[in-house]
Amino acid sequence: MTLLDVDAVDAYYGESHILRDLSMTVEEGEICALLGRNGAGKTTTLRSIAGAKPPAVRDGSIRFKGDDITGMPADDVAMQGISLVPEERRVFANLTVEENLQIAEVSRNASNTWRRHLTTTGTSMSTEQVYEDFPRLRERKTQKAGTLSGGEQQMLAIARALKQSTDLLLLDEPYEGLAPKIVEDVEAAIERISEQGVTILLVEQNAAAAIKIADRAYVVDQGQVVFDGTADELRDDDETRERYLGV
Amino acid sequence: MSDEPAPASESEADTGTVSEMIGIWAPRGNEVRVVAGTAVVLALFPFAFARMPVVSDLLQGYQSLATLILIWGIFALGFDLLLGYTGLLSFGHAAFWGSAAYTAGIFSQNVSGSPILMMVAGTAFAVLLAWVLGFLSLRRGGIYFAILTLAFAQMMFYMSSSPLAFLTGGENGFTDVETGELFGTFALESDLPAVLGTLMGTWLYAFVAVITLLCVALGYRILHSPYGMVFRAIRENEQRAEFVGLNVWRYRLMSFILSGLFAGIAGSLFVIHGTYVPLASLYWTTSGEVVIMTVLGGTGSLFGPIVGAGVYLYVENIVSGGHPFDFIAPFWHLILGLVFVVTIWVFPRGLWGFFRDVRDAITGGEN
Amino acid sequence: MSFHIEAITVLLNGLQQGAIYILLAVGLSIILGTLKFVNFAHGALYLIGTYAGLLLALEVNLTSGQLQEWGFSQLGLGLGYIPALLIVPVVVFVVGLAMERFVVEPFKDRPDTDQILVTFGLAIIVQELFRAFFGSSSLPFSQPAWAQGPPQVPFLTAIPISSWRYYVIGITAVLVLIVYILVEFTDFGLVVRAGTRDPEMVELLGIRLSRPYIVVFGIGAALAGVAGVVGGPLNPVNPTIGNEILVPAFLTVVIGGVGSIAGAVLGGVLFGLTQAILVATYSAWAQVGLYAIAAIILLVRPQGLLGEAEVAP
Amino acid sequence: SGGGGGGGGDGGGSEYPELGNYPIEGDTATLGFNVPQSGPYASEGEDELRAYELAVEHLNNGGGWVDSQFDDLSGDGVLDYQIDSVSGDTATDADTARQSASRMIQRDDVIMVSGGSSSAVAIAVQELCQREKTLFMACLTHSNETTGANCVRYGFREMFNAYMTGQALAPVVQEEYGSDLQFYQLYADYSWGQTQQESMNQFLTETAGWEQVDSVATPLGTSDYSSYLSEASNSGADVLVLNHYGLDGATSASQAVDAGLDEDMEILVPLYNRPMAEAAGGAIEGIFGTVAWDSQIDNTPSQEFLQAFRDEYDRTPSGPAQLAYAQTLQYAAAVERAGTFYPPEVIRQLEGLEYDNIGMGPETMRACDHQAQRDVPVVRGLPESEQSEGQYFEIINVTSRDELGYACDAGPAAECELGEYGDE
Amino acid sequence: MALLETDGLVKEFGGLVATDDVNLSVEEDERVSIIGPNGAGKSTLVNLITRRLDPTAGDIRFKGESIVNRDPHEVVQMGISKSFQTASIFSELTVRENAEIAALAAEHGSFGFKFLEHRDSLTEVHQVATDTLDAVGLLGQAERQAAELPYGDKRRLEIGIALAAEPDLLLMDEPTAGMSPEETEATVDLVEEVKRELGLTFVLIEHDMEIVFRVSDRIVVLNRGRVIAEGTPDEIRGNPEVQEAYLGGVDL
Ligand SMILES: Nc1ncnc2c1ncn2[C@@H]1O[C@H](COP(=O)(O)OP(=O)(O)OP(=O)(O)O)[C@@H](O)[C@H]1O
Ligand SMILES: Nc1ncnc2c1ncn2[C@@H]1O[C@H](COP(=O)(O)OP(=O)(O)OP(=O)(O)O)[C@@H](O)[C@H]1O
Ligand SMILES: [Mg+2]
Ligand SMILES: [Mg+2]
Repeated sequence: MTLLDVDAVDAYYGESHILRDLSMTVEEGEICALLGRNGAGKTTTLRSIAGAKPPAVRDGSIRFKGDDITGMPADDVAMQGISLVPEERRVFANLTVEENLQIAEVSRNASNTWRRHLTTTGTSMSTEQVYEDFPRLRERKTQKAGTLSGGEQQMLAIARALKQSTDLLLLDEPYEGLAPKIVEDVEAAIERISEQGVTILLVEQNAAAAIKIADRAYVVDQGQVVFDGTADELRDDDETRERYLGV
Repeated sequence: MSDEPAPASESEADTGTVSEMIGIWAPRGNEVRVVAGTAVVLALFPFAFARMPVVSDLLQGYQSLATLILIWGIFALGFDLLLGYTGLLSFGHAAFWGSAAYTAGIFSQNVSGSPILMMVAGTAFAVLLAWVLGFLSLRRGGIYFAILTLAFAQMMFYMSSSPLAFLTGGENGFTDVETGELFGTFALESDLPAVLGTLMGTWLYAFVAVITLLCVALGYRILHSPYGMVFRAIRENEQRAEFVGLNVWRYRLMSFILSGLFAGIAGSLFVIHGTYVPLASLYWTTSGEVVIMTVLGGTGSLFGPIVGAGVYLYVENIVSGGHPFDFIAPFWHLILGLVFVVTIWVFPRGLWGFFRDVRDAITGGEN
Repeated sequence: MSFHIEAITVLLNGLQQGAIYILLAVGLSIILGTLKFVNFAHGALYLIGTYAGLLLALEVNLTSGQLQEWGFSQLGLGLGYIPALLIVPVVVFVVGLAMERFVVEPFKDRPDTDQILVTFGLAIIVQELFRAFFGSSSLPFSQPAWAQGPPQVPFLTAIPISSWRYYVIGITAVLVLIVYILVEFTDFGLVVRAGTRDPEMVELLGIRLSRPYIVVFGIGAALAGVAGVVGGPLNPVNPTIGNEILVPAFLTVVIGGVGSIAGAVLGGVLFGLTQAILVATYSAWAQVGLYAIAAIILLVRPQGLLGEAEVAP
Repeated sequence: SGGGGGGGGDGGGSEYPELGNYPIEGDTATLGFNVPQSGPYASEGEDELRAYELAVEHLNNGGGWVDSQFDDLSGDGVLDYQIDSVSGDTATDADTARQSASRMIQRDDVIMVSGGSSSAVAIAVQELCQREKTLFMACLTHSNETTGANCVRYGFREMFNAYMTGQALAPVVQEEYGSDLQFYQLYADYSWGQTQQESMNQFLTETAGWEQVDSVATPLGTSDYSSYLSEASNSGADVLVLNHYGLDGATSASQAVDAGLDEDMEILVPLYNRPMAEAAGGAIEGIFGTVAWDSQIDNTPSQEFLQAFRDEYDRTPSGPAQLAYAQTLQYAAAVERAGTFYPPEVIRQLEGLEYDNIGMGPETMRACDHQAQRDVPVVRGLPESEQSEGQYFEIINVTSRDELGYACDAGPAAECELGEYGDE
Repeated sequence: MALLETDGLVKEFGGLVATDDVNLSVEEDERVSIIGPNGAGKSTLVNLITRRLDPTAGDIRFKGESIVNRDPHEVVQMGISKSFQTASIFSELTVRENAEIAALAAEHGSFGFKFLEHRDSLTEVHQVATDTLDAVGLLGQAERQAAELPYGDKRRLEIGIALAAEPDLLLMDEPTAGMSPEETEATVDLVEEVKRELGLTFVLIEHDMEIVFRVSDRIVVLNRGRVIAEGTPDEIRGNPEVQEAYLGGVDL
């Protein structure tokens, strides 16, 4: 079943036209990769889906579980079951690891949900589960997130997203700046999450790493989809890889 | 160029020949037009405001208010150099206005009543003070700067209210001002000869108008010197300005001192005009007034603040005085507050900006 | 009189004066820290608190102003002080909510000079409205009879400080503690602290940040309101009190460090004590000394006593 | 119709040269009333304005003292001129007051300015009036300097000063509280407070035989006096003198009472005014002080004024209202006697004037410093329950002018130099 | 003599050592690239050199002179210019004014009492500004407000400002980040051209390996604040430690 349907979206930063008529879909349960070079528009796509502004979506529609979420504020989108792990991780440096995790839970408090139309059905992990999946975080529970290493911060950012009621996890370059060994840990974590039934849209510049775990892939260039197919097809399509991914 | 030590290029200007000096002073661009236009307006203003049949009846103006408007106009013009161009909001400019006023007053009592010397004394003190206070408060921008300047000015207020009362007259204000004659010959209160008298009224007005004209010319020059550009650059992107090799801190200090200079000129004129220094001239409400005037008229423009000063003083002195505004007179403060807020909200560029927008709309943006 | 009584008197006076500053500064500071909004109209909230308190607690004779001209020579509910203390924070909280919605929201993304200017204008408007309605003369707002004179407790009777001032210190301590706990140990505080650093990320987690923000503003406003009720009977009550108290309150925030509750408390205590000590020693220099100390602190530690240094981006 | 003035109807428009706003154009003479209409003393200013308007009304149409006390006045204008008035707002701020006065003088061509409610304002405005050669009839101003160091030829003061307050209060409080007491003073740290404090010290020491423990300055406009009051309380003195004017006085007195100081100490507030009493409420109960005038003063002029004011406004006039009314009529009468509005002549009429028609007994407007030599009412604050609109004090004593004052070369007058008439 | 030298440079943030004993030297006329994973300390190094950050220990010498006690603007005056990671321009000024500001600082020092001199009389400043705008291809848009420029042109202007300061050493922190491939291409060409014409030395920080390997004479690899390798592009390509730490097995 189609979980996310991005249909002919045009997005702008101010007057610069970034996404041009971009369409893509994500099926329930899969790991879908969104690839492209530096500045191709991958982050912009994720931000448009998550409702973060800027960019401004001026045309086209984004549907999630059949509901139109185009132009919906970011906090509402998140409550529909879409979690974004943004570039550069964005953990709250002044809060402890524990508090960083707890804040994701706060979104379910009555003070936050009161008089909002919400339809989350997604799974959300308990803190205990999260610590089991990321034992390093348990060790660092009372440490301020700002003092964590890059890999630990990435773990924390993913863990935090999982503690939301997530149906669709948007990951923006989760391997960026991570040592290869830690990249493997994160990879394993993503696969584990996927097995638990969370749909994943993974953005990467590093095509090789993404293809390794993805079921399907899109390649964007200058805000347009230039390839659409399974991971295997992309692996075999040397021309696309060379032209748009520089590999 | 850049491998030469910086001071070398600075000293070039200092050792410039006479012809270079003249070159510097030669008017350029629109300068002549702006100054001449200002001169005409200044010459006609008191007549239209206080004496011209019909018009003055409508306006209900009077001579000394015309003078006062110019004086505050100079103050606001200088304030705008700081707020409108460098982007620094000071809540302590009363310190310069007030201290210049006290200095000029005390100077007149003890040294000389010559209006020009009084002005020099008052302005010199204000500039010195601006240098010291600027040095101390310019470490941070935004709210910190606003609060620091406010704190220093309040400190000066309390200084002159009690510990220095023997000098300043404390709450009574400084009443011993002894203004002499202009150039030793012309009594400031007496009327100008012939048609000039009809147009401009007193020597005092003429004196203030000439100073105002000089201030406008100076302001125009500053804005069209490298400073104007640098100030705007600093306001917009301080860090970048630093990284093209500009000494941001010194430029800021300079804009602070320059605006202190204008405040000092205005404060001195205020004493010459009023022969009295109220203690409130150092109080933070005086700083607040110049903020309101500047913003009302329009920040980031040369004439906006002067217009703002005019509007403010008009409301304060004429609307508040009843007839023909009896209806709203008691609420003039409230009205000013409302106008002020509406201006910030709807016309962030002030009345002057609004006029220009209207003009542009009519002329289709030409000119 | 013995030196220690005098010392304790000075200390208590300092604390009490500091308490009013603290109530205002804590509100200003959390608003500045979280919403990044510079509220020069905070004094207006204090003003509203004072008048609301006065009119709830007592019945006053109006001697000037429009209301009196319209025939309200006596105004007020006369409910007494305790009800006023309970109702005023609620009233001012609501005023704060409205202000957040209609003033702060539209100016959130404008430069802080614009925020200062618009709230400065607003402060004038509020002051002038009060002037128009209630007149500019001071209204009598006496301390409640049960809080006049020194408390009838052994030892304290010897100290010439009215009980009301002890209550002020007590109320302030309790309220600041509550706010501190709220911010440091609750989910609400968690969101607020996170939002201080990265508001967009908080929203990406599904949290409607405008809700905690408006509450923060409301709490700040309510604290100012409380300061108004408890401070009202200690000072003359007229329309200018709001703007007059704004200056020291802001100084307190800035010397304490923006965004820091502990800083605001420290700043307020320091301010109050400095004032009390200077009055007891070199009284003519008390005001000058106050501002001088503020200036010195800011020159030595521009981020304030407990403020965090600005991190270069 | 300028002909009216030129026709000699004014008793000599052509006799005198132009000076200030003389000669008057047209057939209406305008008076400028410069009172606080906003700011802390607005209520007092409003009351003054009522009295001024009442005076103008009586000058033009008769009534009040015009009919009964001032023989020089006709009740049909002054010297064939109808009297008109403009008012201005001083906001109790010297600078605002000067701007307002200068507008009246320049634009509205007023021939006389009256007003006040604070010494700083009065001094600032009378200095301007001297320069503009326009008469200034001071209303409420109590500083020694108004007719001392800052006196001017064009200014006249009916109100007494701090010095006389000290003289009037000392014997009364000595009688009430006894001798051999120690007193502690707080005073507003500006010229009025300082001179008031000096005068109190002088007379409480000399006349009452008390001893000053300490005298402490408080900044003007202090809103919390608790620290100062604690110091005073801890000093062990028997009497606390609060030399604070108006609101500052209300504040310090209330706070003193709130802190329980009145239980161990007697409190004095040398100068009362109405806004202060209103703001202080019950705190002034039993506190001695002086006032300009009070409606309870039992003599014919006082009661006539009270009646006229009540008839017109249905309220009790304050002390400053009496001053305002008296000063306006005093000026008009002087014009009538001079036969011209020409200021130097009017001034000469007022200088040395002996009168007994404004409800304060026989008085002299002294020529050497333009200070009225008059009686001073000493009052005591009423408990809140007995206070009513316009009534806040009980009169204890009206100290005779014979026991007050100082010679022309003594006290504040020693520093007075009046300046020019303008026709020298 | 090396144009720029760092000597045992250390920068700590709290417990974190962002720059760890870095000894770098850049010869005149050399093109050096600094690469390394995110958080390796590249930007920190640049910030230390431009004096935006104070080093915890060590020395930085430019033209043989220590600059650790200088203010940022003095360092620029000495000839070190920097282009920013994001387009850092004066958006309310015109394009020409943007360039003029930089030229003014270069021609007239960091500060001058020239507030009575009309801008029109500063001919040499105009000339430098015009030349620079020409060089970065923005002369045609000189009178436009900088805010109106398309993003790519803003980045060009950003580089233009850095060039108008007439530097001897240009530090570029990710100059092509967020550019489209064509823009990247154009920027690289621009840099190369400027390099050829003005003969300036530059230090480039870049994640885009294609560019790095194309334009560098020498590459320095940072990881966790330390220099882990240094050499010609070819040497770096074959260095296994670099492969492991950064290139992550991507076949180049
Ligand atoms: N805030 C912004 N304002 C203007 N333009 C922007 C902004 N953010 C990004 N852009 C531009 O939008 C385009 C797409 O950027 P985006 O961040 O989506 O790329 P990306 O594919 O995520 O690249 P990367 O792999 O570098 O993260 C780029 O040309 C970039 O310069
Ligand atoms: N002001 C600061 N305070 C604390 N830590 C900082 C500060 N600036 C940088 N750091 C830390 O120093 C390390 C190096 O950062 P730096 O920005 O130099 O990396 P970089 O190599 O430029 O990375 P990127 O490629 O992502 O730009 C990082 O761990 C960063 O978090
Ligand atoms: Mg991206
Ligand atoms: Mg970097």
